[in-house]
Amino acid sequence: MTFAPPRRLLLQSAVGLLAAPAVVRAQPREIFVGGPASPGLTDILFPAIERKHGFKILFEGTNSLINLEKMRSNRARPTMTVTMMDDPVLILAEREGLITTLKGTDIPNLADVQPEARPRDAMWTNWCFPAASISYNTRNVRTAPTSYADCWDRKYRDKIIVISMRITQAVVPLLAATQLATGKPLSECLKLADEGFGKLRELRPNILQITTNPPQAQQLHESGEVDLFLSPDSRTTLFRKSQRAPVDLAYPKEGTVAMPAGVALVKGGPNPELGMKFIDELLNPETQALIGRTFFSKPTNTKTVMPSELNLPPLVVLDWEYFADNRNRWIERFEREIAAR
Amino acid sequence: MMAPASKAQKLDPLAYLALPGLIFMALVFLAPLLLMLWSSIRGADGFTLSGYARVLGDDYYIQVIGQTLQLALITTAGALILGYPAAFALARAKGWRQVVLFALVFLPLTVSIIVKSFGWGIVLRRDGILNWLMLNLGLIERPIRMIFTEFALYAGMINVFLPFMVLPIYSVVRMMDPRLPDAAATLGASPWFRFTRVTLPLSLPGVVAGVSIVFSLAVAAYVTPSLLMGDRYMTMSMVMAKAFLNLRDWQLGAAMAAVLMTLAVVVVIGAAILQRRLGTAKGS
Amino acid sequence: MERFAKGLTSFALFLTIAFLLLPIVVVIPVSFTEAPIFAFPPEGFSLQWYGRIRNVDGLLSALGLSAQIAALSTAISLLLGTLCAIALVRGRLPGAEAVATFMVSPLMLPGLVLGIAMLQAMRELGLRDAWFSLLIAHVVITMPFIMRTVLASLSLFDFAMVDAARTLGCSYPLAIWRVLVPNILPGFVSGALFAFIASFDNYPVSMFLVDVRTKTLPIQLLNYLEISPDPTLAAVSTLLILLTIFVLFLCDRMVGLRRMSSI
Amino acid sequence: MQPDYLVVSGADKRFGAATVLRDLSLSVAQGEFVSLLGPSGCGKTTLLRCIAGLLHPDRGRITVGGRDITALAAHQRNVGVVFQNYALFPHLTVAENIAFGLRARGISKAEAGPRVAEALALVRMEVHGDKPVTALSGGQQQRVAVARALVVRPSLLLLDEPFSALDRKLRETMQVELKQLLREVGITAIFVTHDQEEALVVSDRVAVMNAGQIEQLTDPVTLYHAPASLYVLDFVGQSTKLSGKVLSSSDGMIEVQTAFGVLRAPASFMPGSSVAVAVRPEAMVLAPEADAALNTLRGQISDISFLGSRTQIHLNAPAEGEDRVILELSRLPAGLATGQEVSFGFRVTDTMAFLA
Repeated sequence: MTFAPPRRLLLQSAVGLLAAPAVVRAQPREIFVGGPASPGLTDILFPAIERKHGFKILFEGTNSLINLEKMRSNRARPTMTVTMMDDPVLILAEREGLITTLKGTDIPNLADVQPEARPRDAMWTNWCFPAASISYNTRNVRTAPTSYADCWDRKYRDKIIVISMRITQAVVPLLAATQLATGKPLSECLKLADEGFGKLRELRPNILQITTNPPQAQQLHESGEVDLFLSPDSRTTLFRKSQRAPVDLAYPKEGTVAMPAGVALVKGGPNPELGMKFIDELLNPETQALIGRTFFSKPTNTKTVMPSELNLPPLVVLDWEYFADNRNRWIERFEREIAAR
Repeated sequence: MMAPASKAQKLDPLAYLALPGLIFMALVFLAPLLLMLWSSIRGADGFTLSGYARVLGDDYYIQVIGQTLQLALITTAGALILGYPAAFALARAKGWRQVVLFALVFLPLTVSIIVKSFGWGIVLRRDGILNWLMLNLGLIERPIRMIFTEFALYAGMINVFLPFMVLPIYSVVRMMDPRLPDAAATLGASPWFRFTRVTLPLSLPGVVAGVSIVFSLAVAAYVTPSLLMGDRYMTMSMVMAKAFLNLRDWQLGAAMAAVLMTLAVVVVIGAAILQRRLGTAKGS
Repeated sequence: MERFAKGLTSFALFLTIAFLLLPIVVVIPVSFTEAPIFAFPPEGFSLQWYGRIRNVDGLLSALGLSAQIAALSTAISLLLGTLCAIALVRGRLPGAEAVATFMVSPLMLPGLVLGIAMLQAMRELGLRDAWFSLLIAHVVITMPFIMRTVLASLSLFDFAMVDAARTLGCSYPLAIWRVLVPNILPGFVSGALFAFIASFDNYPVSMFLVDVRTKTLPIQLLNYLEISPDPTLAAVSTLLILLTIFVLFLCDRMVGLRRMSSI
Repeated sequence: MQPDYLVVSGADKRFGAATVLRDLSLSVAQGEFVSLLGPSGCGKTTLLRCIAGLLHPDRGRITVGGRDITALAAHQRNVGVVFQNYALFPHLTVAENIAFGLRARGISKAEAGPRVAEALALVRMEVHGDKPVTALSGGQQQRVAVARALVVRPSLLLLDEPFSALDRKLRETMQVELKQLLREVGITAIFVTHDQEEALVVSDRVAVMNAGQIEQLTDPVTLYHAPASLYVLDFVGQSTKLSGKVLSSSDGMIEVQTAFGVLRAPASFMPGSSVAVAVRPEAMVLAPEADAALNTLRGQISDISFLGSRTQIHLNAPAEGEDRVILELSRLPAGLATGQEVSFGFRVTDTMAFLA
């Protein structure tokens, strides 16, 4: 029985491990924030807020849809106070009664936020608008594409990756196709999107892949296998550009689309007052300037002094409610008409 | 191997040892699964089979099921063709060489598919290793597209699941009496006859184990095909992901899951029956 | 002819290993690149991406958690799975084949479906602890691998040896521990290795069950990848490969790798 | 009957640095039953495998019935082999095992059926045809292995220690049974064993092998009574060995000085040579009458062992010396006790002398 001491030690540590999670719980001044992982959140933005307000932000980075699934199953006793998601997912969350309105809660800065960024009567708010159009590899594509029509050029055969319709950013190629098919301004194209599928089908020879895994596509894009990527938003493209990756965002003449980065209070979440403080701070003009610089996105607070290095063109803000209502149908159409061989 | 049910006159006390595991799996695995499958037949107004009707009545989904089976079968066949002879060479290796070879077969299992998919990108790209090699060997004149093709999908799937084929066959072959093929030779059996009548039947338990495990893993794979091919090659798992997460259509997702489970169970039970029939001659 | 067959199988093994290693080996040089992109051939030489590993949030704690969950779930599966396998092999359990198929059936279900189903069920039951949820889900993930190997090993084990040990004064459990366990140890170790890897590498089930404090390594790595698909991933992978080689080396010292393959 | 039916000539076989067969030649007549006898590592199994075609000699030729089979692969040789532990196919039944060689020769199942039945009858296993081979006892397995090898009517039957897995009693029965069976079939057979008694019982001729060569190949009686070397003498049967010096040599008869006294042996060695003189224990008599045809010596009884059918008496030399004599008597005379000095003798013609 020479092994007795280590075995007992193992047993003790096993018991310790089992007990550990219960012990670590219960620290008062902190909130859980859920949302998709993104550069700048946990390394720049959150530390700034934590320093300023003296509470701890615990961030759970997950795909929005999985986050929604978790919120739904935790409905009875939410652990999350604030959720950061795209509007189409927030609409689903609202319909399932998982978030609570910001109106009437203690968020003074909300008043200064532009109206398009307070959807559904301030059920949630957009804390910034990342821009999405065409991401191009600067080594392979010397001059930035000036029109979405460029993507249809045969010289890009097998050189384009399109994001799956299951991901919100896929709205950009759909709108672009609709614009090209109908000639209507980009801002009106969402409601006509069903007419764009024909044109999108014509893009098929140029499509190398339809991805559900943007990081992998981004890697191929940066390494030059893929010339155009339709379309990650500026949070990715311009961030990677700042990291010396050979990619850049084009600003086609038809317009650049505002992606909806929303933030909402979870219904019944713990420490709601900290959650409100958190959202208020996100909307604070100073923080908004930091957000603009860090996330390469348009601030939504009208009082924000735009950081000079960020010169995004005016963005087209979409009716995400309409998008959410039609998305399932579009997913099915996209899958069967564009993706299927 | 296992006691046939017909002989079970009375329950051996040892049978109760199965209870903790069975109860655990029933509670933690079966119950959630049944709960989910229950939602496949629960409509707004009671019982409905509309989820199944939508899966089985839609040519597109039938095609997806076909594609999924095709992918799983090609993966299984490819892994078998490459893995079967490799298992023999592995079993034949001696001493430290065998340890190293075994480790080399095992090591890839421990690397995540996400990393591998990045690696495949490097290998298959237009200016990737494979194109470079073929250009320099004069096999091709211009780089050819390989990434995100069906070829790449099959190759990647076989790559991920190949160790699960090699190792069970290896463990059976290693136990095989090397004198049996010799005995067959002295009885006048040509190498081919020896292989088909002695070596192959004796290695079949390993083959059946490998085939059933690779097939079940491949037919249910989600991350691997979506990384290697994306939406261009929809599989049943990807439809389920879409149904549960995007469409929030539990009827569709659960019905698809039920169909997948049924197909996989049929294959695995079939393999088990085959294995038992092959095993009857072995006795205990 | 004989020589031809030997040559053919050796070639197949060579091909297999080259093919298996190909997508892994190319990742290693990328980790030493100077460029910020994940491309091959690497440009220049630097160790900056190894330095960056520190930036990956909570990488060490995620590694610890993954190892902890994988080890504990494997241990629980070993215990429950071995008892069940003994019952299947020795207990004349009616429908043994069906029971065995049931125990390995989690393999046949996409992890995502398993994850959603388990998330729902656990919350319905009021189980909210992420660590504990992960643990029991991972027992389900690891069970099939244990069942397969242990069943195979047990069917080759001569149970007369257990009887012999009992006549020599061992109680039944002690006889199992002293005679059966050492004899099918290679089966245990190989099953445990497969199970450990299946748990350690799992992402589709875990992603539904992790929470803000409890994140496994694959989840943490994927999060980092979402933030920046740069060569840090290659650096982390290279270190993980080295860690694996070290663990395999340890296993070889302890049990002998060759004996562990009875899947 | 062909006198040179199986001929192995000048065979060499090397495994790395170890030479296992060296310039080995062997000739077996048709219908003959020859044993290869020797300790483990002497090359007997290697020779067998070379004849079977499972190994190929580095040098040398093997012919069967005048046909050169050296280059043929095992399955082309039409040689039956009964392996040690039988190597029965576990995935096949008894009948399927026996039919295997017929099926391998392209004989249809229907045609093979009667021949399998015949072979089963030959080894008296008719009722076991459908059993899995793992359900058989050792003796039954051996019969199946023999039937499997014989059913294809091989030109030669090779048996590799076929009795080693059987217990003593069964082994003795099976030895006789096999011998009769092979006579009946009239097949030429080579039989590998390390058990000298077994070799003597079953074979027409025995080849004693030593370090890759055949030391002596002859019939059992000659082998026992006139071993060609000390090695063969030691390996086959028990004997008393006395070392000594040749005193004189004339007309094929030598006189040797041993610790027990002077004795004569039919041999011719130079006077002064060191020799070993050997006598089989059963050739000795106690207290013989004076007879010129006998060597008569004296010794002191050191031990008496009762072996049932016979009794062994161990004698020490009167003078100092390590040599001991073993006498074997079928009946023990009364009044014999240890310590007693007795005279003993054996026929001069039974005395064997080897150069030491």
